[in-house]
Amino acid sequence: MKIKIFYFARLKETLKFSTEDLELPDDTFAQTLTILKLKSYLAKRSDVWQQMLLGKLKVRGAINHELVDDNAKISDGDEVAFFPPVTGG
Amino acid sequence: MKIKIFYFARLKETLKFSTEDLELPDDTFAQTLTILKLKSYLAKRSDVWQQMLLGKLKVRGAINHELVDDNAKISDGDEVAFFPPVTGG
Amino acid sequence: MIVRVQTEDFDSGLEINQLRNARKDTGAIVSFIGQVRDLNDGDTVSQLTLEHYPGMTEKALESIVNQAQSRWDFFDALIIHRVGSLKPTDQIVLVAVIGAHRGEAFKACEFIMDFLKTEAPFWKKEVTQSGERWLDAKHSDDVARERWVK
Amino acid sequence: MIVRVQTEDFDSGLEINQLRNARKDTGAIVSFIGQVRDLNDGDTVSQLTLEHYPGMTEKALESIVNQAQSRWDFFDALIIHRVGSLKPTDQIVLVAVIGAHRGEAFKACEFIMDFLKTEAPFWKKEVTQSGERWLDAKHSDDVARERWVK
Repeated sequence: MKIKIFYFARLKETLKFSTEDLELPDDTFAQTLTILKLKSYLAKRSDVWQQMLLGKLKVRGAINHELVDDNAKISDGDEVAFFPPVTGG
Repeated sequence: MKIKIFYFARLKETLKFSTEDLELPDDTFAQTLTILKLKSYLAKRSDVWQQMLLGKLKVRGAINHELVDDNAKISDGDEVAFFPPVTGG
Repeated sequence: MIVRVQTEDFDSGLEINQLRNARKDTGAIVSFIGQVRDLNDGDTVSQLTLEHYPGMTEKALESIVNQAQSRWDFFDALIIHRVGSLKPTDQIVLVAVIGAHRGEAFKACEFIMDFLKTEAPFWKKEVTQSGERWLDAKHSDDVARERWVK
Repeated sequence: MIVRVQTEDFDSGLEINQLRNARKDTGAIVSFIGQVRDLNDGDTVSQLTLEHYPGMTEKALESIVNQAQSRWDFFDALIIHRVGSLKPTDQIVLVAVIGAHRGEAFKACEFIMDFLKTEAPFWKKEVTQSGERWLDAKHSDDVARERWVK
Protein backbone atom coordinates (compact mmCIF):
# COMPACT_ATOMS: atom_id res chain seq x y z
CA MET A 1 0.00 0.00 0.00
CA LYS A 2 1.33 3.37 -1.04
CA ILE A 3 0.03 6.77 -0.01
CA LYS A 4 1.18 10.35 -0.34
CA ILE A 5 1.11 12.61 2.71
CA PHE A 6 1.21 16.42 2.83
CA TYR A 7 1.86 18.57 5.89
CA PHE A 8 0.92 22.24 6.14
CA ALA A 9 1.56 25.36 8.19
CA ARG A 10 2.79 24.79 11.74
CA LEU A 11 3.05 21.03 11.13
CA LYS A 12 5.19 21.45 8.05
CA GLU A 13 7.42 23.98 9.80
CA THR A 14 7.92 21.99 13.00
CA LEU A 15 8.20 18.52 11.44
CA LYS A 16 10.34 19.91 8.63
CA PHE A 17 8.32 17.78 6.25
CA SER A 18 6.08 19.14 3.53
CA THR A 19 5.36 15.88 1.75
CA GLU A 20 6.34 12.25 1.70
CA ASP A 21 5.49 9.00 -0.05
CA LEU A 22 4.72 6.30 2.49
CA GLU A 23 4.80 2.61 1.66
CA LEU A 24 3.18 0.15 4.08
CA PRO A 25 3.14 -3.65 3.96
CA ASP A 26 -0.25 -4.80 2.70
CA ASP A 27 -1.35 -6.38 5.97
CA THR A 28 -4.36 -5.98 8.29
CA PHE A 29 -2.98 -2.69 9.57
CA ALA A 30 -2.90 -1.16 6.10
CA GLN A 31 -6.26 -2.64 5.16
CA THR A 32 -7.94 -0.97 8.14
CA LEU A 33 -5.96 2.24 8.06
CA THR A 34 -7.77 5.37 9.24
CA ILE A 35 -6.66 8.96 9.79
CA LEU A 36 -6.29 8.32 13.53
CA LYS A 37 -4.31 5.10 12.98
CA LEU A 38 -1.99 6.89 10.57
CA LYS A 39 -1.48 9.73 13.08
CA SER A 40 -0.54 7.20 15.78
CA TYR A 41 1.79 5.40 13.36
CA LEU A 42 3.59 8.62 12.43
CA ALA A 43 3.63 9.81 16.06
CA LYS A 44 6.05 6.98 16.88
CA ARG A 45 8.77 8.65 14.83
CA SER A 46 9.81 11.03 17.64
CA ASP A 47 8.55 13.19 20.48
CA VAL A 48 8.06 16.09 18.10
CA TRP A 49 5.86 13.97 15.83
CA GLN A 50 3.95 12.72 18.85
CA GLN A 51 3.42 16.31 20.09
CA MET A 52 2.39 17.69 16.73
CA LEU A 53 0.02 14.89 15.66
CA LEU A 54 -1.47 13.80 18.99
CA GLY A 55 -0.84 16.85 21.17
CA LYS A 56 -3.03 19.83 21.94
CA LEU A 57 -3.03 21.14 18.36
CA LYS A 58 -6.27 19.89 16.87
CA VAL A 59 -4.84 18.35 13.70
CA ARG A 60 -7.34 18.02 10.87
CA GLY A 61 -7.04 15.42 8.15
CA ALA A 62 -7.98 15.38 4.50
CA ILE A 63 -8.16 12.50 2.06
CA ASN A 64 -7.99 13.28 -1.65
CA HIS A 65 -8.76 16.96 -1.00
CA GLU A 66 -11.80 16.28 1.19
CA LEU A 67 -11.83 17.25 4.86
CA VAL A 68 -12.47 14.06 6.89
CA ASP A 69 -12.66 13.02 10.52
CA ASP A 70 -10.35 10.72 12.47
CA ASN A 71 -12.31 7.58 11.55
CA ALA A 72 -12.09 8.09 7.79
CA LYS A 73 -10.64 5.10 5.96
CA ILE A 74 -7.47 5.50 3.91
CA SER A 75 -7.03 3.42 0.73
CA ASP A 76 -4.11 2.56 -1.51
CA GLY A 77 -3.09 5.53 -3.67
CA ASP A 78 -4.80 8.13 -1.50
CA GLU A 79 -3.45 11.62 -0.99
CA VAL A 80 -3.61 12.34 2.73
CA ALA A 81 -2.96 15.71 4.34
CA PHE A 82 -2.52 16.89 7.94
CA PHE A 83 -2.88 20.49 9.02
CA PRO A 84 -3.91 22.75 11.92
CA PRO A 85 -7.36 24.39 12.03
CA VAL A 86 -7.69 26.74 9.08
CA THR A 87 -7.34 30.52 9.43
CA GLY A 88 -7.96 32.10 6.00
CA GLY A 89 -10.16 34.97 4.93
CA MET B 1 -49.50 81.45 9.54
CA LYS B 2 -47.34 80.69 6.55
CA ILE B 3 -46.02 77.29 5.54
CA LYS B 4 -44.27 75.86 2.50
CA ILE B 5 -45.52 72.60 0.99
CA PHE B 6 -43.67 70.24 -1.35
CA TYR B 7 -45.23 67.40 -3.37
CA PHE B 8 -43.25 64.53 -4.82
CA ALA B 9 -43.47 61.69 -7.32
CA ARG B 10 -47.01 60.55 -8.22
CA LEU B 11 -48.52 63.38 -6.15
CA LYS B 12 -46.51 66.07 -7.89
CA GLU B 13 -47.31 64.59 -11.30
CA THR B 14 -51.04 64.16 -10.75
CA LEU B 15 -51.67 67.37 -8.79
CA LYS B 16 -49.39 69.30 -11.15
CA PHE B 17 -47.93 70.99 -8.10
CA SER B 18 -44.36 70.63 -6.92
CA THR B 19 -44.38 73.34 -4.28
CA GLU B 20 -46.55 76.13 -2.90
CA ASP B 21 -46.55 78.75 -0.17
CA LEU B 22 -49.71 78.49 1.88
CA GLU B 23 -50.97 81.30 4.09
CA LEU B 24 -53.66 80.55 6.67
CA PRO B 25 -55.51 82.94 8.96
CA ASP B 26 -54.03 82.65 12.46
CA ASP B 27 -57.11 81.10 14.04
CA THR B 28 -57.79 77.95 16.06
CA PHE B 29 -57.58 75.82 12.90
CA ALA B 30 -54.06 77.03 12.17
CA GLN B 31 -53.01 76.78 15.80
CA THR B 32 -53.99 73.12 15.96
CA LEU B 33 -52.92 72.19 12.46
CA THR B 34 -51.68 68.63 11.98
CA ILE B 35 -50.62 66.65 8.92
CA LEU B 36 -54.06 64.99 8.73
CA LYS B 37 -55.90 68.32 9.10
CA LEU B 38 -53.77 69.84 6.35
CA LYS B 39 -54.47 66.86 4.08
CA SER B 40 -58.23 67.30 4.64
CA TYR B 41 -57.95 71.03 4.01
CA LEU B 42 -56.11 70.52 0.72
CA ALA B 43 -58.40 67.64 -0.28
CA LYS B 44 -61.27 70.12 -0.58
CA ARG B 45 -59.62 71.71 -3.62
CA SER B 46 -60.98 69.10 -6.07
CA ASP B 47 -61.73 65.41 -6.55
CA VAL B 48 -58.18 64.81 -7.73
CA TRP B 49 -56.77 66.36 -4.54
CA GLN B 50 -59.24 64.33 -2.48
CA GLN B 51 -58.22 61.12 -4.27
CA MET B 52 -54.49 61.72 -4.03
CA LEU B 53 -54.34 62.89 -0.41
CA LEU B 54 -57.06 60.82 1.23
CA GLY B 55 -57.45 57.95 -1.25
CA LYS B 56 -55.89 54.53 -1.33
CA LEU B 57 -52.34 55.85 -1.85
CA LYS B 58 -50.76 55.87 1.59
CA VAL B 59 -49.47 59.44 1.59
CA ARG B 60 -46.60 60.06 3.96
CA GLY B 61 -45.87 63.45 5.46
CA ALA B 62 -42.68 65.18 6.51
CA ILE B 63 -42.15 68.34 8.55
CA ASN B 64 -38.83 70.15 8.21
CA HIS B 65 -37.21 67.10 6.58
CA GLU B 66 -38.39 64.66 9.27
CA LEU B 67 -40.80 61.85 8.46
CA VAL B 68 -43.86 62.27 10.73
CA ASP B 69 -47.24 60.63 11.25
CA ASP B 70 -50.70 62.07 10.65
CA ASN B 71 -50.97 63.56 14.13
CA ALA B 72 -47.77 65.60 13.91
CA LYS B 73 -48.29 69.29 14.67
CA ILE B 74 -47.45 71.90 12.03
CA SER B 75 -46.13 75.31 13.13
CA ASP B 76 -45.68 78.67 11.46
CA GLY B 77 -42.76 78.66 9.03
CA ASP B 78 -42.62 74.86 8.70
CA GLU B 79 -41.65 73.10 5.51
CA VAL B 80 -44.20 70.35 4.95
CA ALA B 81 -43.95 67.62 2.30
CA PHE B 82 -46.35 64.98 1.00
CA PHE B 83 -45.25 61.92 -0.94
CA PRO B 84 -46.10 58.28 -1.65
CA PRO B 85 -44.27 55.43 0.12
CA VAL B 86 -40.60 55.59 -0.80
CA THR B 87 -39.02 53.22 -3.35
CA GLY B 88 -35.31 53.98 -3.54
CA GLY B 89 -32.28 51.72 -3.42
CA MET C 1 -19.53 59.34 7.12
CA ILE C 2 -19.99 60.08 3.43
CA VAL C 3 -23.49 60.55 2.01
CA ARG C 4 -23.91 61.67 -1.59
CA VAL C 5 -26.97 62.01 -3.83
CA GLN C 6 -25.91 62.61 -7.41
CA THR C 7 -26.92 62.19 -11.06
CA GLU C 8 -23.45 61.01 -12.16
CA ASP C 9 -22.37 57.40 -12.10
CA PHE C 10 -19.79 56.31 -9.51
CA ASP C 11 -16.70 54.12 -9.57
CA SER C 12 -17.42 51.52 -6.89
CA GLY C 13 -13.83 50.23 -6.83
CA LEU C 14 -12.40 53.70 -6.28
CA GLU C 15 -14.93 54.54 -3.58
CA ILE C 16 -14.38 51.25 -1.74
CA ASN C 17 -10.60 51.62 -1.94
CA GLN C 18 -10.67 55.17 -0.57
CA LEU C 19 -12.81 54.02 2.30
CA ARG C 20 -10.84 50.90 3.17
CA ASN C 21 -7.49 52.70 3.03
CA ALA C 22 -8.65 55.43 5.41
CA ARG C 23 -7.77 53.31 8.45
CA LYS C 24 -4.97 50.79 8.85
CA ASP C 25 -6.95 48.79 11.39
CA THR C 26 -9.70 48.02 8.86
CA GLY C 27 -10.18 44.28 8.54
CA ALA C 28 -13.53 44.00 6.78
CA ILE C 29 -15.31 45.90 4.04
CA VAL C 30 -18.90 44.95 3.17
CA SER C 31 -20.53 46.67 0.25
CA PHE C 32 -23.81 46.61 -1.59
CA ILE C 33 -24.51 47.83 -5.12
CA GLY C 34 -28.05 48.08 -6.42
CA GLN C 35 -28.54 48.30 -10.16
CA VAL C 36 -31.41 48.72 -12.62
CA ARG C 37 -32.85 45.37 -13.76
CA ASP C 38 -34.01 44.95 -17.35
CA LEU C 39 -37.12 43.14 -16.16
CA ASN C 40 -39.57 44.08 -13.41
CA ASP C 41 -42.89 42.37 -12.70
CA GLY C 42 -42.63 40.65 -16.07
CA ASP C 43 -42.18 43.82 -18.12
CA THR C 44 -39.09 44.89 -20.01
CA VAL C 45 -37.74 48.06 -18.48
CA SER C 46 -36.14 50.58 -20.85
CA GLN C 47 -35.67 53.42 -18.38
CA LEU C 48 -35.86 54.17 -14.67
CA THR C 49 -36.22 57.70 -13.34
CA LEU C 50 -35.32 58.41 -9.74
CA GLU C 51 -36.69 61.42 -7.90
CA HIS C 52 -35.70 62.56 -4.42
CA TYR C 53 -36.35 65.29 -1.85
CA PRO C 54 -33.18 67.40 -1.75
CA GLY C 55 -32.18 68.16 1.80
CA MET C 56 -34.41 65.61 3.43
CA THR C 57 -32.88 62.68 1.56
CA GLU C 58 -29.36 63.41 2.75
CA LYS C 59 -30.61 63.97 6.29
CA ALA C 60 -32.53 60.68 6.26
CA LEU C 61 -29.47 58.77 5.01
CA GLU C 62 -27.25 60.32 7.69
CA SER C 63 -29.79 59.41 10.32
CA ILE C 64 -29.84 55.80 9.09
CA VAL C 65 -26.03 55.56 9.34
CA ASN C 66 -26.21 57.04 12.85
CA GLN C 67 -28.79 54.46 13.88
CA ALA C 68 -26.55 51.71 12.50
CA GLN C 69 -23.59 53.13 14.38
CA SER C 70 -25.51 53.05 17.65
CA ARG C 71 -26.22 49.35 17.12
CA TRP C 72 -23.02 47.89 15.67
CA ASP C 73 -19.33 48.34 15.99
CA PHE C 74 -17.96 49.62 12.69
CA PHE C 75 -15.58 52.41 11.69
CA ASP C 76 -17.30 54.26 8.88
CA ALA C 77 -19.95 54.02 6.19
CA LEU C 78 -20.48 55.46 2.74
CA ILE C 79 -23.73 55.90 0.83
CA ILE C 80 -23.89 57.10 -2.77
CA HIS C 81 -27.35 57.16 -4.36
CA ARG C 82 -28.06 58.27 -7.91
CA VAL C 83 -31.09 60.23 -9.08
CA GLY C 84 -32.30 61.16 -12.55
CA SER C 85 -32.67 59.00 -15.60
CA LEU C 86 -31.09 55.53 -15.58
CA LYS C 87 -31.02 52.51 -17.90
CA PRO C 88 -30.86 48.75 -17.24
CA THR C 89 -27.56 47.65 -15.63
CA ASP C 90 -26.87 51.24 -14.49
CA GLN C 91 -25.77 51.47 -10.87
CA ILE C 92 -28.33 53.03 -8.51
CA VAL C 93 -26.78 52.85 -5.08
CA LEU C 94 -23.56 51.96 -3.29
CA VAL C 95 -23.44 51.30 0.45
CA ALA C 96 -20.07 50.38 1.94
CA VAL C 97 -19.17 49.74 5.56
CA ILE C 98 -15.68 49.27 7.03
CA GLY C 99 -14.87 47.79 10.40
CA ALA C 100 -12.47 45.59 12.30
CA HIS C 101 -14.52 42.41 11.86
CA ARG C 102 -16.96 41.12 9.28
CA GLY C 103 -20.01 40.20 11.38
CA GLU C 104 -20.81 43.75 12.46
CA ALA C 105 -19.99 45.18 9.03
CA PHE C 106 -22.38 42.73 7.32
CA LYS C 107 -25.19 43.60 9.72
CA ALA C 108 -24.63 47.35 9.46
CA CYS C 109 -24.57 47.27 5.65
CA GLU C 110 -27.77 45.24 5.40
CA PHE C 111 -29.47 47.40 8.04
CA ILE C 112 -28.57 50.57 6.13
CA MET C 113 -30.00 49.12 2.89
CA ASP C 114 -33.20 47.92 4.54
CA PHE C 115 -33.79 51.34 6.09
CA LEU C 116 -32.76 53.23 2.96
CA LYS C 117 -35.44 51.27 1.07
CA THR C 118 -38.18 52.17 3.56
CA GLU C 119 -37.20 55.54 5.06
CA ALA C 120 -35.19 57.59 2.57
CA PRO C 121 -37.28 59.80 0.25
CA PHE C 122 -36.54 58.37 -3.20
CA TRP C 123 -39.16 57.41 -5.78
CA LYS C 124 -38.82 55.31 -8.90
CA LYS C 125 -40.70 55.62 -12.17
CA GLU C 126 -40.24 52.96 -14.83
CA VAL C 127 -40.66 53.15 -18.57
CA THR C 128 -41.73 49.76 -19.95
CA GLN C 129 -43.31 48.59 -23.21
CA SER C 130 -46.71 49.21 -21.56
CA GLY C 131 -45.85 52.81 -20.72
CA GLU C 132 -44.74 54.73 -17.66
CA ARG C 133 -45.49 53.69 -14.10
CA TRP C 134 -44.51 54.79 -10.63
CA LEU C 135 -43.27 51.87 -8.57
CA ASP C 136 -45.16 50.89 -5.43
CA ALA C 137 -43.35 50.27 -2.19
CA LYS C 138 -42.68 46.55 -1.79
CA HIS C 139 -44.12 44.58 1.07
CA SER C 140 -40.90 42.53 1.18
CA ASP C 141 -38.99 45.74 1.99
CA ASP C 142 -41.28 46.44 4.94
CA VAL C 143 -40.73 42.88 6.14
CA ALA C 144 -36.96 43.29 5.78
CA ARG C 145 -37.10 46.50 7.83
CA GLU C 146 -39.30 44.94 10.53
CA ARG C 147 -36.67 42.31 11.29
CA TRP C 148 -34.47 44.99 12.86
CA VAL C 149 -37.07 46.65 15.08
CA LYS C 150 -38.73 43.80 16.91
CA MET D 1 -18.68 30.56 -10.53
CA ILE D 2 -15.20 32.03 -10.38
CA VAL D 3 -12.72 30.79 -7.77
CA ARG D 4 -9.13 32.02 -7.83
CA VAL D 5 -6.23 31.58 -5.44
CA GLN D 6 -3.37 33.88 -6.38
CA THR D 7 -0.35 35.78 -5.07
CA GLU D 8 -1.15 38.96 -7.06
CA ASP D 9 -3.39 41.72 -5.78
CA PHE D 10 -6.82 42.18 -7.38
CA ASP D 11 -8.87 45.17 -8.54
CA SER D 12 -12.11 44.80 -6.60
CA GLY D 13 -13.94 47.40 -8.72
CA LEU D 14 -13.05 45.66 -11.97
CA GLU D 15 -14.00 42.23 -10.62
CA ILE D 16 -17.32 43.46 -9.23
CA ASN D 17 -18.14 45.29 -12.48
CA GLN D 18 -17.39 42.25 -14.62
CA LEU D 19 -19.61 40.14 -12.43
CA ARG D 20 -22.52 42.56 -12.22
CA ASN D 21 -22.52 43.25 -15.96
CA ALA D 22 -22.66 39.55 -16.82
CA ARG D 23 -26.47 39.51 -16.47
CA LYS D 24 -28.95 42.27 -17.24
CA ASP D 25 -31.38 40.97 -14.63
CA THR D 26 -28.90 41.53 -11.81
CA GLY D 27 -30.42 43.80 -9.18
CA ALA D 28 -28.11 43.29 -6.20
CA ILE D 29 -24.38 42.84 -5.70
CA VAL D 30 -23.06 42.12 -2.23
CA SER D 31 -19.33 41.96 -1.73
CA PHE D 32 -16.87 41.41 1.06
CA ILE D 33 -13.22 42.39 1.14
CA GLY D 34 -10.95 41.20 3.91
CA GLN D 35 -7.69 43.02 4.44
CA VAL D 36 -4.60 42.76 6.66
CA ARG D 37 -4.95 44.77 9.87
CA ASP D 38 -1.92 46.58 11.32
CA LEU D 39 -2.83 45.38 14.80
CA ASN D 40 -3.79 41.89 16.01
CA ASP D 41 -4.21 40.81 19.63
CA GLY D 42 -2.47 44.02 20.69
CA ASP D 43 0.65 43.50 18.58
CA THR D 44 1.74 45.57 15.60
CA VAL D 45 1.73 43.38 12.50
CA SER D 46 4.40 44.05 9.91
CA GLN D 47 3.74 41.08 7.65
CA LEU D 48 1.22 38.31 7.10
CA THR D 49 2.05 35.15 5.19
CA LEU D 50 -0.73 33.02 3.79
CA GLU D 51 -0.23 29.36 2.98
CA HIS D 52 -2.75 27.11 1.24
CA TYR D 53 -3.20 23.56 -0.04
CA PRO D 54 -3.19 23.82 -3.83
CA GLY D 55 -5.97 21.75 -5.36
CA MET D 56 -7.89 21.20 -2.15
CA THR D 57 -8.37 24.92 -1.48
CA GLU D 58 -10.06 25.57 -4.83
CA LYS D 59 -12.20 22.48 -4.39
CA ALA D 60 -13.26 23.54 -0.89
CA LEU D 61 -14.18 27.04 -2.11
CA GLU D 62 -16.23 25.64 -5.00
CA SER D 63 -18.02 23.32 -2.62
CA ILE D 64 -18.86 26.27 -0.33
CA VAL D 65 -20.36 28.21 -3.25
CA ASN D 66 -22.36 25.13 -4.24
CA GLN D 67 -23.70 24.80 -0.70
CA ALA D 68 -24.70 28.48 -0.74
CA GLN D 69 -26.40 27.99 -4.11
CA SER D 70 -28.47 25.11 -2.74
CA ARG D 71 -29.72 27.35 0.07
CA TRP D 72 -30.29 30.76 -1.53
CA ASP D 73 -31.46 32.16 -4.80
CA PHE D 74 -28.59 34.06 -6.41
CA PHE D 75 -27.09 34.12 -9.90
CA ASP D 76 -23.37 33.78 -9.44
CA ALA D 77 -20.52 34.16 -6.99
CA LEU D 78 -16.85 35.05 -7.17
CA ILE D 79 -14.07 34.25 -4.71
CA ILE D 80 -10.54 35.58 -5.04
CA HIS D 81 -8.15 34.71 -2.21
CA ARG D 82 -4.54 35.76 -2.05
CA VAL D 83 -1.64 33.69 -0.72
CA GLY D 84 1.99 34.55 -0.06
CA SER D 85 3.44 37.51 1.74
CA LEU D 86 1.16 40.47 2.54
CA LYS D 87 1.45 43.75 4.45
CA PRO D 88 -1.05 45.77 6.53
CA THR D 89 -3.93 47.20 4.41
CA ASP D 90 -3.24 44.63 1.64
CA GLN D 91 -6.36 42.93 0.39
CA ILE D 92 -6.64 39.23 1.33
CA VAL D 93 -9.97 38.08 -0.03
CA LEU D 94 -12.85 39.23 -2.21
CA VAL D 95 -16.22 37.48 -2.18
CA ALA D 96 -18.93 38.90 -4.43
CA VAL D 97 -22.44 37.58 -5.01
CA ILE D 98 -24.93 38.80 -7.64
CA GLY D 99 -28.66 38.12 -7.64
CA ALA D 100 -32.05 39.59 -8.38
CA HIS D 101 -32.65 40.77 -4.82
CA ARG D 102 -30.49 41.86 -1.91
CA GLY D 103 -31.73 39.62 0.92
CA GLU D 104 -30.52 36.37 -0.60
CA ALA D 105 -27.29 37.94 -1.88
CA PHE D 106 -26.42 39.25 1.61
CA LYS D 107 -27.03 35.84 3.17
CA ALA D 108 -25.08 33.96 0.51
CA CYS D 109 -22.09 36.31 0.77
CA GLU D 110 -21.94 36.08 4.57
CA PHE D 111 -22.41 32.29 4.46
CA ILE D 112 -19.54 31.94 1.97
CA MET D 113 -17.25 34.03 4.20
CA ASP D 114 -18.19 32.14 7.38
CA PHE D 115 -17.50 28.80 5.69
CA LEU D 116 -14.35 30.02 3.96
CA LYS D 117 -13.01 30.97 7.40
CA THR D 118 -13.68 27.54 8.88
CA GLU D 119 -13.46 25.05 5.98
CA ALA D 120 -11.04 26.30 3.33
CA PRO D 121 -7.42 25.23 3.83
CA PHE D 122 -5.60 28.53 4.33
CA TRP D 123 -3.23 29.31 7.18
CA LYS D 124 -1.89 32.65 8.38
CA LYS D 125 1.46 33.43 9.94
CA GLU D 126 2.10 36.90 11.32
CA VAL D 127 5.31 38.78 11.82
CA THR D 128 5.02 41.16 14.78
CA GLN D 129 7.54 42.99 16.98
CA SER D 130 7.59 39.88 19.20
CA GLY D 131 8.48 37.59 16.30
CA GLU D 132 6.67 35.16 14.04
CA ARG D 133 3.52 33.32 15.04
CA TRP D 134 0.98 31.07 13.37
CA LEU D 135 -2.53 32.28 13.98
CA ASP D 136 -4.96 30.05 15.84
CA ALA D 137 -8.45 29.45 14.54
CA LYS D 138 -10.86 31.88 16.20
CA HIS D 139 -13.70 30.65 18.35
CA SER D 140 -15.84 33.51 16.99
CA ASP D 141 -15.45 32.02 13.49
CA ASP D 142 -16.74 28.66 14.69
CA VAL D 143 -19.69 30.43 16.30
CA ALA D 144 -20.38 32.33 13.07
CA ARG D 145 -20.35 29.06 11.12
CA GLU D 146 -22.60 27.28 13.62
CA ARG D 147 -25.38 29.83 13.06
CA TRP D 148 -25.95 28.37 9.59
CA VAL D 149 -26.11 24.71 10.52
CA LYS D 150 -28.51 24.54 13.42
